[in-house]
Amino acid sequence: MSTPPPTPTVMINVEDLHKKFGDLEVLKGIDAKVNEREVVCLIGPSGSGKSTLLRCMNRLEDFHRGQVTICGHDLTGSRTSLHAVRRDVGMVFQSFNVFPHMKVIDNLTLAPMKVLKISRTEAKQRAMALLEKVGLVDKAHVYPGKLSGGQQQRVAIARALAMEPKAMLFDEPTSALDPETVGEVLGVMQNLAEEGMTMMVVTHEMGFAREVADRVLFMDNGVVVEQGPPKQIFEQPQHERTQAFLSKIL
Amino acid sequence: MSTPPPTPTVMINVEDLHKKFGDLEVLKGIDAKVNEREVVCLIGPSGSGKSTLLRCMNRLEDFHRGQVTICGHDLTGSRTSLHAVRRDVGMVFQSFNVFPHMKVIDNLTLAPMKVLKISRTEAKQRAMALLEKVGLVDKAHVYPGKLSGGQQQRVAIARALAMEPKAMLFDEPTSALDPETVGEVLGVMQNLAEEGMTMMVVTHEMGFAREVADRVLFMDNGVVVEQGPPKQIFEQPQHERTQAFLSKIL
Amino acid sequence: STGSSGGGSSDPGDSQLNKVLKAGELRVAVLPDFPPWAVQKADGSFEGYEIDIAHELADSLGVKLKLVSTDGDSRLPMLQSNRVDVNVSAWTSTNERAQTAGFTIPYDAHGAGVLFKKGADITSYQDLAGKSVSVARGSTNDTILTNDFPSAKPVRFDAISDVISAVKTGKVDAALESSYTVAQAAKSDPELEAISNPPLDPQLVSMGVLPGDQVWINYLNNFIRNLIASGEDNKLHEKWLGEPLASIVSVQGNAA
Amino acid sequence: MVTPLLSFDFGQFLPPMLRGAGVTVTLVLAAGVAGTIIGLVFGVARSAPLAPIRWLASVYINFLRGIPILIILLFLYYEIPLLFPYATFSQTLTAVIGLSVYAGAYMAEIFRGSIQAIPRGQLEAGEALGLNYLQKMRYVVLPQAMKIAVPPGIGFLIALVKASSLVSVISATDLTRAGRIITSQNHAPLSTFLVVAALYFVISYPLSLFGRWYERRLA
Amino acid sequence: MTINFGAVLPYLPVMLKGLWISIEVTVLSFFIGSVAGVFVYLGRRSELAPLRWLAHAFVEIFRNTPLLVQLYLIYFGLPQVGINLDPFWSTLLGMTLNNAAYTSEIFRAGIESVPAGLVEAAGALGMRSMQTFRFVVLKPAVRNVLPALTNQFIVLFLFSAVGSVISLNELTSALADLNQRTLRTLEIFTLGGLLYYLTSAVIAGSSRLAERYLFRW
Ligand SMILES: Nc1ncnc2c1ncn2[C@@H]1O[C@H](COP(=O)(O)OP(=O)(O)OP(=O)(O)O)[C@@H](O)[C@H]1O
Ligand SMILES: Nc1ncnc2c1ncn2[C@@H]1O[C@H](COP(=O)(O)OP(=O)(O)OP(=O)(O)O)[C@@H](O)[C@H]1O
Ligand SMILES: [Mg+2]
Ligand SMILES: [Mg+2]
Repeated sequence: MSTPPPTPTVMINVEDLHKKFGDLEVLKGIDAKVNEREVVCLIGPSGSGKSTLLRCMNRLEDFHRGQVTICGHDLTGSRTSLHAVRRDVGMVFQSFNVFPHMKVIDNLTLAPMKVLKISRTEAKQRAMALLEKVGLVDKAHVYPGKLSGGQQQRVAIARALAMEPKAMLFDEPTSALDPETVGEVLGVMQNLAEEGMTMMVVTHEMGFAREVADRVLFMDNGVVVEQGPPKQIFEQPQHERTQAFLSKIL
Repeated sequence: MSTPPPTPTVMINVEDLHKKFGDLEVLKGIDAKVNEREVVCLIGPSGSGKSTLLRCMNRLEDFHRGQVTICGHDLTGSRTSLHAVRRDVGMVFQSFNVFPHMKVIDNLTLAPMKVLKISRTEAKQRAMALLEKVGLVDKAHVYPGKLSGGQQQRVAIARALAMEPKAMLFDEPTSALDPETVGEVLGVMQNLAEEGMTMMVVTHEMGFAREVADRVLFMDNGVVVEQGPPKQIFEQPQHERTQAFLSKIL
Repeated sequence: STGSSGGGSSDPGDSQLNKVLKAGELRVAVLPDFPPWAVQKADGSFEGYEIDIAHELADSLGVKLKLVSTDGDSRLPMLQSNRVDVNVSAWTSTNERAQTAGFTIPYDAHGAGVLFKKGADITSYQDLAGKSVSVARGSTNDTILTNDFPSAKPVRFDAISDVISAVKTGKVDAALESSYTVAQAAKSDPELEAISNPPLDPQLVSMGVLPGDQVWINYLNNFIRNLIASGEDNKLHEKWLGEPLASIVSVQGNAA
Repeated sequence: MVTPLLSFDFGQFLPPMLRGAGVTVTLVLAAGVAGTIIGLVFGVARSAPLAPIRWLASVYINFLRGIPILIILLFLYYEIPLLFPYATFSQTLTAVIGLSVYAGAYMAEIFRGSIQAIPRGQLEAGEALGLNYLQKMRYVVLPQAMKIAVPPGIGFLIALVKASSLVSVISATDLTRAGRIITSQNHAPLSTFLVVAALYFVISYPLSLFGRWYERRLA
Repeated sequence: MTINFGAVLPYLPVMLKGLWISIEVTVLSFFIGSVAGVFVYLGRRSELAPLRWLAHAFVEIFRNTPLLVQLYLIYFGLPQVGINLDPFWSTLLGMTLNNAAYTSEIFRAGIESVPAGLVEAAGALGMRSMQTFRFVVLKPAVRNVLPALTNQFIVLFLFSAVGSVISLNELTSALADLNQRTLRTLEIFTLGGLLYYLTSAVIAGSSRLAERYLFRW
């Protein structure tokens, strides 16, 4: 087939985003864009505002200046469509936040049943398919407390996917994991990227960023200092803050 | 000078060590030796028994078969000399375990005053010298809660050194740290190694093991599978379990 | 184990009398909330008819007086636990009680009266039948009510003030209490009325001690007889209760 | 018609009421201090390395927590003198002793909880430094546990203020009994007990406020 | 006086009858009061300031005054405003209000102990706040507060003894009556104490069992 690649649709668009906690300005005018099917990694030192930026993208955090559009929803201003936004945007946290009192399968069916109002049977089918995908079919009827960190995080990813989101946000999904289970989670994420999910990933795993990301954003002190393809950012960082950061971490 | 190197004194000697938790045999006959001024790194998958081995070495954990001698103390059998053992062997934990209700300086002077019965003035002098060494003189009168993870771990190291131990045990001292502060702690440990401290280090930091260790032990499933100089272990691992482990983690 | 100090002994050396004289102090249990017999005042001291009698008793022995507050439930335990030497606490000396406590001859007597809200159809004691009636838990009125009016429903309180409050607030149809208390309550509140019939079952009020200490009881009996014969008891009774001593009591002084 | 139920003669009855309140405050302070000491001993004993000590402490704690304070007071006041004639204490002293052993059991449970809340790593670090059991307790665990114990401890102290109202069963003249004695004279239980309730509130509320302030400061 | 438990054993049925009333009033006030406690808790978190304030005042008043005094006011005081309750209902009302104040605080602690991350995760899944509360917060919160609730239940049970003062014929009242009748204070109160203790122990034991079987995660 020889159709030319379509002009990319912008899935996430952030313009001049400002965010304060009390007097502390944490985001100082962020511009960022993620196209459909694109994987963007966000790196930067601790406290630079990476989590805050991500949380503004599905309005877990309010912001007071600037514009955010995500999956066609305009987050600026009133709170009316929050519900719809959350349905279209999946999120995975550093601390897995799986629901400890529900079996794995129930973790995956809860939101589809209660939010999307699909039937229990359908929700279960969907859940089993996803557990297959993340390699946890045999753990469907186990409580999360019995799982390793890596397994819990894969449950959390599957749970987010069960809502069939159009984009996924990841906030350091592997930094609370044992070194040995990091790989299994990154593997799941890589598959997801290959299937064409739009993803924004805060991470310290430079290997993953290098291999999977289409673009890398380096943030420091509330601003995006530099961005570009991973090869460029890791091998020829332009800005001295980027250089300093990378020299410490690699 | 041309004196020949003295025959090495064995500082830590473990022979046929067995340890059970209930019915679960966690250590299945360990033999290990650390010479004076030697740095040995212990690596291996999670649950292989690394922490347990380390904890048996200063009898934080009882064992039921085998022999352990450390700094001239025989740990086998009765508990009589425990006190003396603890004085001669310093230990640093993954979760720093600094005492949160005491200023940094008091963390460092408590045990020397109460256990070694040295005077407050002397304990303070010793503490300040150690803080100098770990680069935290200006934090002497701060509570640990105000320190970063890396700083807290340096305090924990200094606290152990304040007892002037003859050997130090480290159990994953950097794995609870932000990637950025790992370096400062490894730096302190490297200095210590260069000054000739006898050290046994459980770690996932292969860079450190490669550079600082005299010898690397690989443990799996309660036995020491393989040991040797870092170069050999990392570049030509003999055993397939070692190979599998290293391929995952590097 | 035995806790009694009397135990039937009549050796004067073992008697509470001797102990009081030796200690130079007489410990008397009194009620803090039974005016005008006895009441604790704002400053913590006591006053009332029985308090005056306690003072007379201590004077007769030539010792200091120590008053200890008690309540209806605690009169015997107070003696058993050796906290007091004698009760002067409006203690009615029924035969039933005399099987476990030692009683003197009576120094006072009063009957029970009935208190009710104006308009209630109570004109005689028999009208208590079938009604809810408040009494002080364990008091003689409690016993009267249980034994003589089996169809009445007893509602028991620890404190006499609560017995009266229960009538005022309509919790019960009537209260059975000392005729004097009942009359006072009716006087202080125009909504209330006391039965006009003569008091029911005059009850003899005695000092109470541990059973078996005959030496001590002898002394107290003697003291009471003298108190009556000298007219002092009557004088105190009129001072505090506004009426003379019942003849059933005063006759004992004549006999002496 | 003035209904006597709603009148309260402050001039006449406030002084005895305040004296009762004074007794209540004294009881709570004394039993609070003694109960904290008893609680500390038993709370530490409850987590001692020797099983018989742990067992003894838990018998004390569980038994006293299982029966009403009313029964404890009656037992101490009337029965102990029968069994041990020399232990015949006054009403106030008996009230203090009764409230203290009661408070001791509850405080012990609070201390036990706070001791358990201290991360195991703290103990191990102390152990690795060569501190013995008592030194670990004294310098590492208790200072941290005490801090955690303050909010529940304050909560219990408030409960103790209220439990102290039951000492009237052994005729100790605390605030509640003062109220009852006064109602025997003014026959006005409603107003009298409103004043009693207000005084209890005045005693106890500052404790609540302190507890809340402390909790906020900890967080 | 010789200790003789044989002499008081015949009265055991009377005590058990009293104990039954104690249990009745405790169980009722605990359950009604706990439901009320949920509403008081919701009041404390309400967006309406007056409601918040009211709920707060309610908690403080009941936390800071003794049950004994509350019962006096309910039993002898409420008739003043035309509400005349018998001893059982008065005790029930007093204990219910008391329990509501205490459990609202317990619920607060329990709900705050549920990690904020779980609430956020539910929010990120598009769940509304009532759904989040119902499906994500409630169960872990209940598990966290079960020991405190059990404790409160026992405390409530022991404090039902205070009902005797307003002539409720529960266990303590039965003990006092028997004491007057027999004057065998030691035996009566020892036996009564034992009944209280055994009941408390049964409550504590069943709670531990319930914990083990209800929350298996
Ligand atoms: N809820 C909050 N209230 C006040 N300050 C906050 C809050 N959340 C974050 N901050 C502050 O905002 C700044 C940015 O925090 P953020 O968590 O976004 O950083 P980050 O880049 O994600 O760091 P890390 O790599 O440690 O997760 C920090 O200084 C942090 O202390
Ligand atoms: N106190 C204990 N009681 C029961 N089992 C224990 C205890 N401590 C450790 N174990 C078990 O012993 C085995 C070895 O544990 P150990 O902590 O020594 O492993 P490790 O190699 O240090 O692992 P990691 O890298 O995760 O720290 C594990 O299976 C663990 O579950
Ligand atoms: Mg972050
Ligand atoms: Mg380990």
